[in-house]
Amino acid sequence: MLKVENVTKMFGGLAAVSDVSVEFEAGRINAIIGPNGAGKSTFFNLISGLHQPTSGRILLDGVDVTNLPSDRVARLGVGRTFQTTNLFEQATVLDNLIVGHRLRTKSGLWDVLINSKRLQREEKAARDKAMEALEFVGLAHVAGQFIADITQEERKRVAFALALATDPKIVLLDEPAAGVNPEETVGFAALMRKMVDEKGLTVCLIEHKMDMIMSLADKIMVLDHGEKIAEGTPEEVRNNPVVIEAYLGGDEDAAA
Amino acid sequence: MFKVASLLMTPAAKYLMLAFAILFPLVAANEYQVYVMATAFVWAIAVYGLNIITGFCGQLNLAHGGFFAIGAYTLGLLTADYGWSFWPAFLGALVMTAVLGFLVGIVSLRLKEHYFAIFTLCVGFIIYLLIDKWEELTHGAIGVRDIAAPYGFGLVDFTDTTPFYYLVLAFLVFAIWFMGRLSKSLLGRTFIAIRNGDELAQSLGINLMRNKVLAFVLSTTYAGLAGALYAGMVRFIGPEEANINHTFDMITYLLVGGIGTIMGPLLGTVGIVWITQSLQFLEEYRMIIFGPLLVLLVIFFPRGITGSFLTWMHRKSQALAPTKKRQENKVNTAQNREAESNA
Amino acid sequence: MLQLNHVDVCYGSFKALTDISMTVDAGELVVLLGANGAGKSSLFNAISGLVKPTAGEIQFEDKQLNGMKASAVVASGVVQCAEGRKLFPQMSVMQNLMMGAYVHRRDRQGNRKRLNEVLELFPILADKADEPAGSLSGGQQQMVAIGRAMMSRPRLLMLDEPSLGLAPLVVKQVFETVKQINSLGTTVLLAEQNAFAALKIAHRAYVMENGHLVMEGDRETMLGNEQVRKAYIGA
Amino acid sequence: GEVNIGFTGPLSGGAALYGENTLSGLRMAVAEINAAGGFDLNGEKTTVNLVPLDDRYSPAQAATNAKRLKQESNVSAVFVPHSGGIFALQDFNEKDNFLVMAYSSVPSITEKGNSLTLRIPPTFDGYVRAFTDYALEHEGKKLGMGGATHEYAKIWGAMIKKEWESKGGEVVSDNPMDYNKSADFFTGVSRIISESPDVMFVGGASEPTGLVVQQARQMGFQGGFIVMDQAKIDEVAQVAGGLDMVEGAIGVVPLSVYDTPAAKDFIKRYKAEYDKMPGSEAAYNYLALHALVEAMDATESTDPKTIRAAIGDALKNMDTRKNPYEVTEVTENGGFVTETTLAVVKDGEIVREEIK
Amino acid sequence: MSLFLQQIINGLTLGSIYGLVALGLTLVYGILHIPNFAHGALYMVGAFMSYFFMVDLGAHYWIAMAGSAAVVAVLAILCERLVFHPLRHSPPIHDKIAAIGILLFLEAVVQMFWGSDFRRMSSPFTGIMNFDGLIIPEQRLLIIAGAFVLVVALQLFLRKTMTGATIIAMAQSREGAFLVGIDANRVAMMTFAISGMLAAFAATLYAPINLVYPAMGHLVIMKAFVIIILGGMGSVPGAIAGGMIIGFAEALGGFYISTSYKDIIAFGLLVLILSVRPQGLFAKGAH
Ligand SMILES: Nc1ncnc2c1ncn2[C@@H]1O[C@H](COP(=O)(O)OP(=O)(O)OP(=O)(O)O)[C@@H](O)[C@H]1O
Ligand SMILES: Nc1ncnc2c1ncn2[C@@H]1O[C@H](COP(=O)(O)OP(=O)(O)OP(=O)(O)O)[C@@H](O)[C@H]1O
Ligand SMILES: [Mg+2]
Ligand SMILES: [Mg+2]
Repeated sequence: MLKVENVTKMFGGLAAVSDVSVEFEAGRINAIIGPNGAGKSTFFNLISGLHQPTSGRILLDGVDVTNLPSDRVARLGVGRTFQTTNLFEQATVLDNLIVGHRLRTKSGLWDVLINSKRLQREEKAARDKAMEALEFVGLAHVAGQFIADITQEERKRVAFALALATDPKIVLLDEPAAGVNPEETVGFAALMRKMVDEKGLTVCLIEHKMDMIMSLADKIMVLDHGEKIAEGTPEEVRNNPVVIEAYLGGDEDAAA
Repeated sequence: MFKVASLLMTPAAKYLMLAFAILFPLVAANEYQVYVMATAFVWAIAVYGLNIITGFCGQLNLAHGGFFAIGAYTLGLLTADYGWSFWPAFLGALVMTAVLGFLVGIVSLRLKEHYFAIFTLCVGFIIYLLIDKWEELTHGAIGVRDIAAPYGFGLVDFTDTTPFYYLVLAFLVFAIWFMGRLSKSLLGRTFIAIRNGDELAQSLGINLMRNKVLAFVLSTTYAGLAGALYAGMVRFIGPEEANINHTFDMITYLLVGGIGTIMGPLLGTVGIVWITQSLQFLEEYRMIIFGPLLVLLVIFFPRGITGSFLTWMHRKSQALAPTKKRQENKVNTAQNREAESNA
Repeated sequence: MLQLNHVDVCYGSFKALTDISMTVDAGELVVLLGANGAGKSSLFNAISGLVKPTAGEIQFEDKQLNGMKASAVVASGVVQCAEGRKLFPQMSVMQNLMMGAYVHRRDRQGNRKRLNEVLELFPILADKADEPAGSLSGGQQQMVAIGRAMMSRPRLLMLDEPSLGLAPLVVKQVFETVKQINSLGTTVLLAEQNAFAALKIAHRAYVMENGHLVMEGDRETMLGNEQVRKAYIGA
Repeated sequence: GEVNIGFTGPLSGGAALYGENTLSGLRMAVAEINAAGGFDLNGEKTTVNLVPLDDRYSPAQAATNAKRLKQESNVSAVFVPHSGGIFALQDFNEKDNFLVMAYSSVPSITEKGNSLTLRIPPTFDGYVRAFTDYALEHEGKKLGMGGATHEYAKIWGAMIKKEWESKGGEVVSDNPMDYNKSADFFTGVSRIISESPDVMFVGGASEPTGLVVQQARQMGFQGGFIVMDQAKIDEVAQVAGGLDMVEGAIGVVPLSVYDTPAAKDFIKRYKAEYDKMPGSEAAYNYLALHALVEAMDATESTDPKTIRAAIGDALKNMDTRKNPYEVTEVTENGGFVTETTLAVVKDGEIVREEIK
Repeated sequence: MSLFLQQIINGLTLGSIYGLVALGLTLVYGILHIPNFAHGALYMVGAFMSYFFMVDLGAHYWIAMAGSAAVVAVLAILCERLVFHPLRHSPPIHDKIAAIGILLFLEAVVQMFWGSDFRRMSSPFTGIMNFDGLIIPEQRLLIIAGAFVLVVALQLFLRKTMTGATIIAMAQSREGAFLVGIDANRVAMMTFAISGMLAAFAATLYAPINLVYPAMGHLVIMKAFVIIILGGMGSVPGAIAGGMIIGFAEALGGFYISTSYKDIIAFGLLVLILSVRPQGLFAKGAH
């Protein structure tokens, strides 16, 4: 599905991601963990085309997407959320979501001018898609509310829905459960499972919440100082001495 | 107060306003008032252009007045120096502003926020300097005279104020109609998405450059349209048409009316143009009042007439549904947070 | 030394802290436990004067902290070493440390002495003195942050998740340092998710949940408490 | 009764002082007429009401103002002190039926044949001829062009250049500068000086002209100056650092150097009223308004066409106290005819020279 | 050769003035992220205050300069307190508009008191030095020396004093500054005051070889913006280097290419450079 080969990203003299190779299989939940500043978000930015890697290759279903801009990557089926959610406060949830399907539509200025059939069709499609995504994340009931009026957790879900509206094959979720309480975290975990099970998506997520990761992920990659220090099933990672040393912490506070 | 305002915003009110605009020359006290209204409408068209790039797309374009001047000059020079008749020259002005808008757009839109604003400020100034200095083409400071007036194909005489008023009105209605359509369409939503956050927009598969350039070209074309109408109305233009103050004026109209709204540009422009006319007697004291007013406005009514009204409407609807779970948004709370630390 | 009475904090209409009352005595090392979003940072920021409590009062010795400006709070000896470090990235390590002494800028002698103490605590910083703080590793940055806070000569030092994102080795080191700082006479209030490590060096602890204080006790009681073990330490 | 007379000019912005000066002459004339109880219009005592509007030097705003003056105050004449505004008004003044009282020396104002335009000051082609003659004879053949870049100065400069070359002179450098906005004239002036001209053409507003002159002298320029009529030699000298600095300058005769009793009397009254030295814009507009009212009085009419036809006689019959420049004639195209004069700075003094 | 040297001196003079104005602009931007369009108006007010002290009150040049700096500093602080502070959380477009409001207001007030005509203010330094055909008026030398002294003084203040360092600290991390007990308001006010003072110094240094009039700030502020974009917004060395680049481009371009197009040179340079390097000449990251 997604294959990353020897990718390095330098910011000035700093190697934010250095020589990382990994492969994520379709229909799985893949997690990336690591200390703050390990390069997790940067790794996502590289995949989604927001940043261009300094060296290395990224293949999506065999297609080289290494140097594509992020809008092209999105069109190839990579959806994502950001660490900080940024939505249009003064508009309704639904209005925020409609644009999510824009990349699958073609109408331009001329269609607007003559109010073409195509435009009408595509606007309806976008609206339907938005509603569908909203239902999927369980927020159909807030469709008409303003973003400014919904809760933190609902915002996060809207961000999910926005990524889903792009019809992705793979979604990259950057700390989806940060700042939500434990109860809601469980909900998010369920949602991610549902994405894989019902939609057949591939999920990649970054999280610090270990209990969630350990129970959810099929595969975990651990980054530290930009380097991949381990990769494997939760079980393998949990018992990997290097990971314990660098991230999980030794003996007594292993589970913290 | 709000009763009146709320009437102003309903769709029916839009037709009422249109009816008023159509009847205006009949009820106006004299031709001068019609003339001023026509001037206001011309500016309003340009302000709608600014609304596209700045209100929807979120890029503060300070070269807007420059493009207005390019529209005016293209029409002026084509008719006065090259013997074109009005309507072909008018089309020429639109094409010219669109093409130049495209060229400026692809360079300037690579910059963001303040950099874009200041860059376009400089572009606007370069336009002014070129008009002022490139005498072989523009006559420099001497200006362009004997600009053709629009001809009415033997049906109407647009050199008269009232027919010209209707001509401008027709263009204005088209401009607003198109803006309304645009804002609700997928394309308009795309622009707004870019304003909200270009990284997010891009990750949704939106080609930033293409969309921003499109918005920019649209906005400069609006400016060119207004400029061409202006030249056909005043029929004498000079480099001062490109003065940066015109851009500042237009931003003020936009802000007062309500940035990013559909009716805001019109209300703001017409309102201020009339206020300016009636404050004539203040002469140099005008700015002593106007400057602080502008400051107070952005502090206390940051969303302009229309925006403040919409917020108020929204509050009211919230108040009607008290059971709704409410949580203040991050922006507000972040404000609160720093407000305290600075208190 | 520090006393909070019925403190509330709201962000807009969202209530982040509800009716918090607590005390910290001179010389104590008190730990504040709580999950993500429980309100630990909010509490610290309220004490530091970075957010204004909507109700209640905060008393430090004989001074009322609520209503004071953040700068005045630091000057009166309550210093926070915040989550995320908040260093001046392009300034050198030394400049960062010296900025910490801002409220005592007139007492050059004292600052020099203090600087030596801090460098003794973190010898590695002396080697890195002229490097921009932003270029340091996470652990070293955390040391700079703690060191900078120490330069403000706190009588009450508040540390907000100092172990966040650090490798265990460094975490251990940080906790040792905190303990040392405390034993040298500085009162410490420590917010942590790393409950076990924190409790091991603490005298007392409070537990927060959803903006409420739900539990209080000394180290032994806490370590022995079934609920705490389950929620914050793990099986 | 009362008749309204309109004015549109810069009363705010960069050119406000100029507008105010113009207006001061008009106000003075109106005050005098009304103090005498007005004038006789069809047997009715009629006073004059001056309606001034601000156009910030913008042609478009001038046009709007003129519409307003015509529609709301029914004026029969509008005074405009800038060529842009004049051109804008000429577009519709015949249709809307009002007189444009043009205060600008640009020749094309009257050349277009607008039947309701009166040009108040003389065109500058007379000056151009006289100045170049004098400079070629007394200073030398090499001219450096260092005039301003605004519209008016451009037209002036172009005529000077043409005249100079047609008389066998040589233009060694042509480097106009923006007098109103420039941060520094050093570069521009040194560029002109580097071609070692005998005479420099300078001129915009008096003060920046003074700076240009001063910097030219500082850089060692010894020759004379042809000073465009917008700048007044006395004011230029003040900025440049004394009349010594402007030795050899040729320009229009400042009102203060006019020795006629009419001019002296006007200066005295103006000073008493405004406590400053009047410039020519005040004096010219003062006399034009008097002439306008004189014509209304004589024809018993406020109709623009009638007034226009009678203005020549009005000027001739007018009390010389009201006519400081002693204008006595109007050309067919509507230009006031004034005797062209010329002043030169000689041995640190401004002297009036006869024109041959 | 001496003509060339002449232009070099002129470039230095212009560069010094532009640099000083740009410096104030860049300081404010660095801390508060406000592109202060009203900065040119402060510059203009600075010139008028000096004019007022010298011509109307008969003060000595230096006294007038100090007085003007003090007045403009207070004015700048008022702008910060009354306008920019309340707007600190508004969208970026709003503070730009407010700055325009301030600009219109200040110009109108000055015009009310002094009218719009050109005024002349002379300094005691009217002599002209002639080095073998190279002519340097004393005032121009004073400008260059004055700018040099001010820049050095500012650098010492920012680098060597704790108070100055708070400005840098705030620019790098607001929260960090709060945590060490820096009073944000104080720093903001201080920055505005310094920026106003630099503008007043620049105006007072420059006025004697120029004219004093309400529109005098327009072109200068435009160029200052060009400079800080070139030099990287918020960068002190960038502002000085940028000032010199524009000063020299103008002096040499104006002499060797065309005086009428000399202003276009500055702006054209910007367009050219940003087309190639969108991040400016000296900044490292993109924006
Ligand atoms: N645009 C950028 N320019 C320069 N440096 C950057 C940029 N983006 C990230 N970095 C640096 O790269 C490193 C990795 O950052 P990144 O955001 O990927 O970390 P992370 O693993 O996501 O951390 P966290 O868990 O805190 O989100 C950090 O040192 C960061 O400062
Ligand atoms: N500036 C703010 N605006 C709005 N809400 C905020 C703000 N800061 C914190 N919150 C909310 O207040 C609650 C408490 O947050 P706080 O940062 O105090 O928790 P915490 O215990 O420090 O968590 P963490 O372990 O993640 O640091 C959270 O729900 C958070 O989303
Ligand atoms: Mg991250
Ligand atoms: Mg926290």
